[in-house]
Amino acid sequence: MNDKKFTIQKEVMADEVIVYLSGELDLSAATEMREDLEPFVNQTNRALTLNLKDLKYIDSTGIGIIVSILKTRTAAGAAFGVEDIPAKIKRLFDITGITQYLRPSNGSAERKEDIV
Amino acid sequence: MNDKKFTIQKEVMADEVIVYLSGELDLSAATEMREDLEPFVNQTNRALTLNLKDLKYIDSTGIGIIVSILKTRTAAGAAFGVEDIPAKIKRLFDITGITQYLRPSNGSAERKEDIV
Amino acid sequence: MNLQESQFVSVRVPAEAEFVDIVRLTLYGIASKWGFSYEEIEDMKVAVAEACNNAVLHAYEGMEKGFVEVKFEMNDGGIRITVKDEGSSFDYAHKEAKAESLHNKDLSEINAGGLGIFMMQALMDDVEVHTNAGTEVILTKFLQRNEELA
Amino acid sequence: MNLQESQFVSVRVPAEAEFVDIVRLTLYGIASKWGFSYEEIEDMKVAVAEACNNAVLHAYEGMEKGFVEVKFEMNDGGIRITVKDEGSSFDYAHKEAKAESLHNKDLSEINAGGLGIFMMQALMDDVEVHTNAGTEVILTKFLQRNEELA
Ligand SMILES: Nc1ncnc2c1ncn2[C@@H]1O[C@H](COP(=O)(O)OP(=O)(O)O)[C@@H](O)[C@H]1O
Ligand SMILES: Nc1ncnc2c1ncn2[C@@H]1O[C@H](COP(=O)(O)OP(=O)(O)O)[C@@H](O)[C@H]1O
Repeated sequence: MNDKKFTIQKEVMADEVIVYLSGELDLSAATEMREDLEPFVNQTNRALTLNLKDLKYIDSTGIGIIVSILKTRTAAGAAFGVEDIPAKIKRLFDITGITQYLRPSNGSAERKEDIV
Repeated sequence: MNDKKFTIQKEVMADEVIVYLSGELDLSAATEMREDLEPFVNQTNRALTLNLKDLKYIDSTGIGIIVSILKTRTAAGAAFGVEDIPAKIKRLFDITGITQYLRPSNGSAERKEDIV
Repeated sequence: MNLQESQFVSVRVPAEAEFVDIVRLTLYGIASKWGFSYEEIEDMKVAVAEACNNAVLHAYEGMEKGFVEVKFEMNDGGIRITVKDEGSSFDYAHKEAKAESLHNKDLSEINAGGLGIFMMQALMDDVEVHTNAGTEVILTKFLQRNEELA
Repeated sequence: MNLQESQFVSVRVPAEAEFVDIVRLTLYGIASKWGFSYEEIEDMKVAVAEACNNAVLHAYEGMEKGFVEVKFEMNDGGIRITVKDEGSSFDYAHKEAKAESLHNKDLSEINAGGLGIFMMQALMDDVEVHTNAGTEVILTKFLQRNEELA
């Protein structure tokens, strides 16, 4: 099976990891994403940020993964945020009600201040 | 049925008509193309040029239409040419053997000299 | 409109995660041909994928993986999409009663699953489920017509 | 490779010109998933469309329009695409003997039709036609593997 329709890129910094998701996050991408992110989800000393700028598709599978990361991070008292959410993905976050729990993480907020 | 997948645009000049085909020229587009071009195919006082720059797909249906235009124009002694043929369309013209009959029309050659 | 009503397109894929995108692609082709907007198509893509995901994940548990068949029918009112598997049945009325969003919930109460049926209902105009032999999910989206055409 | 061999995807559309693009779209999804190159996919698109066009134009002449069903199967060697209609049969051996390109012909000898079977043969690695009940065209394209994978 060729033709990567979903890719994950990571920018690892001293106190933050930014994970760039692009393409289609569907059931066929779920296992890869869970396994790939697990170590970073469990690293509570670094803020974790998901950047969704290039995400083209998500369904309840992907939303479920985000919910589970959110729960793990919250339970561990570790920073977690989601940024650059495209309108069509935001609409699904609103419908499911996950929006209320998502804000850019502290790490990402500082990063932005640094740049501006 | 919405979503135009094939479009025809015409540039009508004193002694030449350039017909720009774009999108997918398949069986579902054949009748429209035949009817739309018929008056120009029959006008022997003007050179007729098909510009294929934006053509994304053709099969034996479209090649058949071009062959039939070619025969009508040749029988009437009227200028006919095909220009800007994308590589993937050219490959099908070569395979079927229609390439040998296709050259930019006189009209189009003069037009190009004018511009350069 | 008799002709239109009897026309349908169907696509059949193995009940495996990597084939669900083929169903989305076919849906895209059909729905744009039939005049749905980009936003409507995106909604339908997710709803149909939720039904396919359920067939992939739940229908053939503990038995040999079968197929998912998706049928697209257009009639005057809209598109009717039937997602069918030949797996084990389940109590839809019970699951539907539990289908809800995460609104008004505390983070500690929510879990990562159980959004599929809710999403189908939120994204389509009508959802019907038959669980006689395997599962048949019937998703309907009405076609919004322009004023001029009405 | 047993699992792979038994896997197939199929799509069924009305035998009408405006549905042939749905078959091309499904082919694109499947063939790119199964590792074919852009050029190979373009060739297959045309070959499959030729078979579908014939079903649309010739199979149901003088009777009620039926369906075209296209089945995609992957095995170790390549992809096997079966295009099937339930229309009237025809003498394939006779038509195949006449299938040829326009090379070495004078313009006055050529006519606008009759290129379909020739194109399928030129664009695929193998073409087989059964005309027992309706027509079944079986198109095969071998998968070119990288050196490293061989
Ligand atoms: N096609 C199906 N075959 C068998 N069981 C199903 C099917 N679709 C749904 N179900 C059952 O309904 C439950 C709820 O489905 P859903 O709301 O999509 O959430 P989730 O799939 O995340 O559990 C599933 O967990 C499963 O038990
Ligand atoms: N599916 C089919 N059902 C019935 N007849 C067919 C079918 N496919 C091909 N034929 C016959 O074979 C002939 C040759 O087909 P082809 O080479 O594709 O050229 P064309 O379609 O332009 O005539 C057709 O004219 C038709 O008589």
